[in-house]
Amino acid sequence: MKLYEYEAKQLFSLYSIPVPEYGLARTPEEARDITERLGGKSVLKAQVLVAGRGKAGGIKFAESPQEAYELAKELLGTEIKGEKVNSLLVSKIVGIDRELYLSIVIDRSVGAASILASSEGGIDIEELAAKSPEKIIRVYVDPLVGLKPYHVRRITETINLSDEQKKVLQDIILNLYRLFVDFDCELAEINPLAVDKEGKLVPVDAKVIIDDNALFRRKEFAERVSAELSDFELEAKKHGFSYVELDGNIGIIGNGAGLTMATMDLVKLYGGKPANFLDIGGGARAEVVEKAASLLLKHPKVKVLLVNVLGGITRCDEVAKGLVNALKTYGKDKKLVVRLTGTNEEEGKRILSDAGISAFDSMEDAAKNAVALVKVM
Amino acid sequence: MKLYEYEAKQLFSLYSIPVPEYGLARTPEEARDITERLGGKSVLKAQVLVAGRGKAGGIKFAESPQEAYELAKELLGTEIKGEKVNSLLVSKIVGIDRELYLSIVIDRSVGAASILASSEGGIDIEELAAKSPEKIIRVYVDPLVGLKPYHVRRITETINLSDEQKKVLQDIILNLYRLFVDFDCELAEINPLAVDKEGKLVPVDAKVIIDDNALFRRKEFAERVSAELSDFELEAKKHGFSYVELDGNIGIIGNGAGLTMATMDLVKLYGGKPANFLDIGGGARAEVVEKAASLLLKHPKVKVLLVNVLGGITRCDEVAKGLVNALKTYGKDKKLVVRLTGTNEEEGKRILSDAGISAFDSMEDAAKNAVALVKVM
Amino acid sequence: MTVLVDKNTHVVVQGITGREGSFHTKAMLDYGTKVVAGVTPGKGGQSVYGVPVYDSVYEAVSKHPEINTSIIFVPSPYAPDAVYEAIEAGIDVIVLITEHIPVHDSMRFIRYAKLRGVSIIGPNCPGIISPGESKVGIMPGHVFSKGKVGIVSRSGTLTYEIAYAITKAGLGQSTAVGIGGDPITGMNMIDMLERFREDDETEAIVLIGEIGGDMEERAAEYIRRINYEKPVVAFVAGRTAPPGKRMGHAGAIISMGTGDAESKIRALEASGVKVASTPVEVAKLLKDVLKG
Amino acid sequence: MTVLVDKNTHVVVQGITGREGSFHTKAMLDYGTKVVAGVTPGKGGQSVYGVPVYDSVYEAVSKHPEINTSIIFVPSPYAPDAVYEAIEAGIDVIVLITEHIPVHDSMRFIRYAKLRGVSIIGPNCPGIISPGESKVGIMPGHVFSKGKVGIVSRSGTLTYEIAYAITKAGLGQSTAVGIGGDPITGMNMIDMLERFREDDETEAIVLIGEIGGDMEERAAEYIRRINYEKPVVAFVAGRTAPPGKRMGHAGAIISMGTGDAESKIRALEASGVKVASTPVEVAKLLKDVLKG
Repeated sequence: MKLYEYEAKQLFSLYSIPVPEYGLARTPEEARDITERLGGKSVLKAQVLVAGRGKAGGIKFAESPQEAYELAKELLGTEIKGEKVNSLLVSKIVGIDRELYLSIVIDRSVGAASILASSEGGIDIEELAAKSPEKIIRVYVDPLVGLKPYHVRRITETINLSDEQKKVLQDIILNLYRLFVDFDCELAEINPLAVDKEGKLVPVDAKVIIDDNALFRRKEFAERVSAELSDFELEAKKHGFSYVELDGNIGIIGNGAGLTMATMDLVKLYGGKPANFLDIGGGARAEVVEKAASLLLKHPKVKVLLVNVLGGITRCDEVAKGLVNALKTYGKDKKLVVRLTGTNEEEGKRILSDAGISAFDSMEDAAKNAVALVKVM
Repeated sequence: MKLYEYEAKQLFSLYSIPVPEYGLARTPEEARDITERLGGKSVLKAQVLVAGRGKAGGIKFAESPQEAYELAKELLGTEIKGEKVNSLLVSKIVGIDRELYLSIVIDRSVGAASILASSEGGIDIEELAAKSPEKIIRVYVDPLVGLKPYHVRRITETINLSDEQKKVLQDIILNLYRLFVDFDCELAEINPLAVDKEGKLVPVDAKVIIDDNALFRRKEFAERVSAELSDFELEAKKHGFSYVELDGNIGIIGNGAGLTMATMDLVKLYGGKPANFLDIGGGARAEVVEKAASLLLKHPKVKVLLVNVLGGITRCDEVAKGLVNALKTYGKDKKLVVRLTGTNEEEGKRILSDAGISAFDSMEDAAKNAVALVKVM
Repeated sequence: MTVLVDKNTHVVVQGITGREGSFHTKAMLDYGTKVVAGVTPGKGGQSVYGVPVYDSVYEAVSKHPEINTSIIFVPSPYAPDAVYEAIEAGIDVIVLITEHIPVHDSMRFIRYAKLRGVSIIGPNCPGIISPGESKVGIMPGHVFSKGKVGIVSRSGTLTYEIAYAITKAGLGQSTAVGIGGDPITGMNMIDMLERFREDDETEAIVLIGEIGGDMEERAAEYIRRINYEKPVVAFVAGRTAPPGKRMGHAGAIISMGTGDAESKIRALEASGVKVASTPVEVAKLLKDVLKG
Repeated sequence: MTVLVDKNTHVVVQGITGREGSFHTKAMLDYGTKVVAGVTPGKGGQSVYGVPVYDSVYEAVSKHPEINTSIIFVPSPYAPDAVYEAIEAGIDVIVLITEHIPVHDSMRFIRYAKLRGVSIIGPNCPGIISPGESKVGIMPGHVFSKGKVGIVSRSGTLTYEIAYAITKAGLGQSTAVGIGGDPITGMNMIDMLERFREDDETEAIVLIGEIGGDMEERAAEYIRRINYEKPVVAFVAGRTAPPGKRMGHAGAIISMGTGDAESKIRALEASGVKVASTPVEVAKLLKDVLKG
């Protein structure tokens, strides 16, 4: 899960990485008061999780408490890239001289934490990596050894800073790494890490992503995850489905992530548009299948529901039962296309045909059929 | 360095290993008051570092505060195996039902921490290991992985305890291991780990030895080390010598621990008795050699001083200068026997012969000569 | 010869008394896999479908020194401990079925296993099967048949789908392995390509990839660099997956500008790998390359 | 062939600008050792007796890919970092001179080096010399001479003493290694016995032990168990050392009922090893065994 900037900055403070003074405002009044406290000027930053907040108008500078009030009034409650702005980080303005880049990320192919740094911060690091990879230093940390001073020196050596600044940067790297490990981060990023007019290193922005699988160790964040989901996502999560909303009109249910994606791909290949990704996982019982099918059948965007199950642990008869039950309640004006094969296939097909549904043996045929059905609706 | 029992128990408390309630008494009055506070009865344990305190009369049971006062008065200021008793640990008496053994130690040959446990505690573990090794369970912990639950289970499985007690033992092991690592221990031992009449696990004694080389990370203990040394040891330490007091009359100086020990051994082989072990280390200058020689020359037990230097980094001329200077001040009634060879040997021998000292080429000859000299004194 | 598991594979099931563990113990026994012991701490002395249960892997291995492989069904918070226990007990191949293990944990034990020379398949994987010899996993055995195609896949059911297509095409598999859907897995595609390269029974390889990471790109680069001798056919799932969203698997996400299906397909094709658009096409392409 | 260092040994000196580092760089150069680079963070660009200094081992190795060996003079609090840096940079043999490294630290990096296949000599050691080929250490070169005796020792000057006696007896050494006086060292006596066993140039071995631990007992057990083919002569220092006292070296202590000289001597003699009472006797015994 991605943390809000203010949460990330709280963690930074906890790990002795000093951030510019700030407060969190949920009302224009609070924005005004915080700005007052900060000396009369501030930068207001919309607390949203989507990327590209700045370009979308989510960052504003206030020259006075009153202006902070006005700007906060404008920003709060609006949507940035579809995400509602509920709060603003109201921060002291940093007089930026130079911008550096620093991040720690899990490197999937090496299987280790990778520290990335660059003298050129503030910009999109992926762009920089593509254009001028030589401007980025990258150091891997063996997870059995942890971060050692020599790793840190290899980074600070490459960045043009005074000895004093290098020491500060070393501390920031060490502390960021501790945070990264302690909080099971996938990413901990400071971009930009500003050098201000007085030569001090100041993290202007902060981005932290925590591994969802580790949230059982971080209950304080685990609870918040649910608050960010759409109603459909929330209901899917409650039943243990993997669910992703897409923008087409053919609902997709599969067992297994790869098979479900492949089903989506086939729909596209044959000219259709998937409405979602829904993986019921392995060994789902009839009730679970019913929940999954019901969820999509009552989804306004879904016109046809394509179910693709290859029974291994999952039993075809259970799947069939669940589908038939869902159809009874929600099937009025929706079409169902089923591909069913594998464990207890005969019994499953019998249950379906008793309910007037015929099942395909091949997923290619089923996908073609679903696409054809949408076209005639 | 070995910690006093009360220091070890303080660490135990810090690491959530509950010890019987206690206080530290430096006066009989304190012993009485603490016993009062503990409910009127207590066990008084002399705080000394030598082993075998119990058999030497260093542990007494008081049935009343007044008795605690009397016993404390008896114990304080006495010597146990040559070590003065400056304080007493006054502790609640544990009603012991069974005694277990638990320790974590650095295993030199495996190069890892080794956890030892036994259902038979209270006794000398070395004796048990020699007599009934099958009664001791030993588990190694890979330092790159650290202690894992499966290690702990392997220990608790072998000890006959209730499930509830096993859980407590698991926690004790986990916490003791954390202490062991955090404080750079060579040994952390609970012997006995009592099961009291209520079935609770209670560490009755606590022994912790910290790696001297790690004391720079534990300044709070580093300072205390000096306080425990004899005057000679203290002076040796000040100058950076390795020094060990022995009970003979031939003082030994060598460069390098192995060579110095071998010199001692030769003295013994030829019928003499070494008074000490003093290693000046590598590359010692004249002043250092002078300090080392002076220390032994003024030692009352030393009759003959045997110096054995094989010059590598150490220069023979520097050694010779140091010896001659020391002799000028302290050499009145002591004999000096020197073996000097290696770097700048010629110059060294010239300096010695100018002062009327002839040097041997072979350490065997020098040792024989030193022994012979003592015999005629 | 097959890859990683064969007739000589003797299995201990860690977490054997759990729902999944006992279910798949039966399924593996039915398939003919030599499951000789199980482990659940505190349940030593019981038995599951005739398989004796021990308190520790150490004990299981002491009693059954022929054990060389472990399959782990232990829930994610306890799974790392189970892995370290298996490594310490001298297991050679560990099949780690468990899903939802924190990546910092798997990073550590995977690194450790590598340094100790232990092969980990998974986490979050269906396991490995050498049809007719041994199945150490949760896949339905009947969709596989003995043959000459090696399969390495990041997916579960999609592997069964494609294996089934291959089986129906009359080709069969030497060994099929699901390396797992997590961002970091013990074995990667190159590891398996290397093993299939040296396996006499394998004449062609199927790579089943999906969005996320750059494992397919690296496999493509490897195939090109060493001029891989055996024909490779691929399928990549997730052409329609949007960036920034995790598609079921922890590792199936397009992020930081990498991991989309198109770039994987491009890389594979540039290395001479035939990439199928549908599962059925995989079997068709295999027939072509095996003829040629 | 010699053991661990030879004519092909190319050395980087970590901590080259320090007092010890620069002194011994000169001594090694004078001996003929190929010291090709030095490292001191922040002093890159300087040079020490003509040896270029770099900021990191990584940089030194990039500029001088022939480097395969490191000698470390870095003070104890920073030495573990230097070891990890050397391992990561791909060094094969690390000679760790530094004394007073906390044993928890050395335990970790020694274990790590073993798993990475890197040989560590030390800590707290004089280093290693193959007379006439390479000296990577702080020993006085002139007491050694080329010959057929391999020496493995826990001591420093005592090694020189015995090596000198061997030299004067006209025998000389193939390789002499001081494995270090700490409780836990990278290479132990068995490691070196194994290497000397496979070394054509070595015809007899001298073990120099001292009180503390049970390394000599284990070596004795090894010699007996595999019926070691080459003759072994030993010397053990510390027959007069009292229990519970550390004799100079961190590892030289009789504790927990183990580590006294007598039990080591008994174990060695029981394995057919001749144990000398004086350094000079070592050379005499060697002459006997080499004749026989």
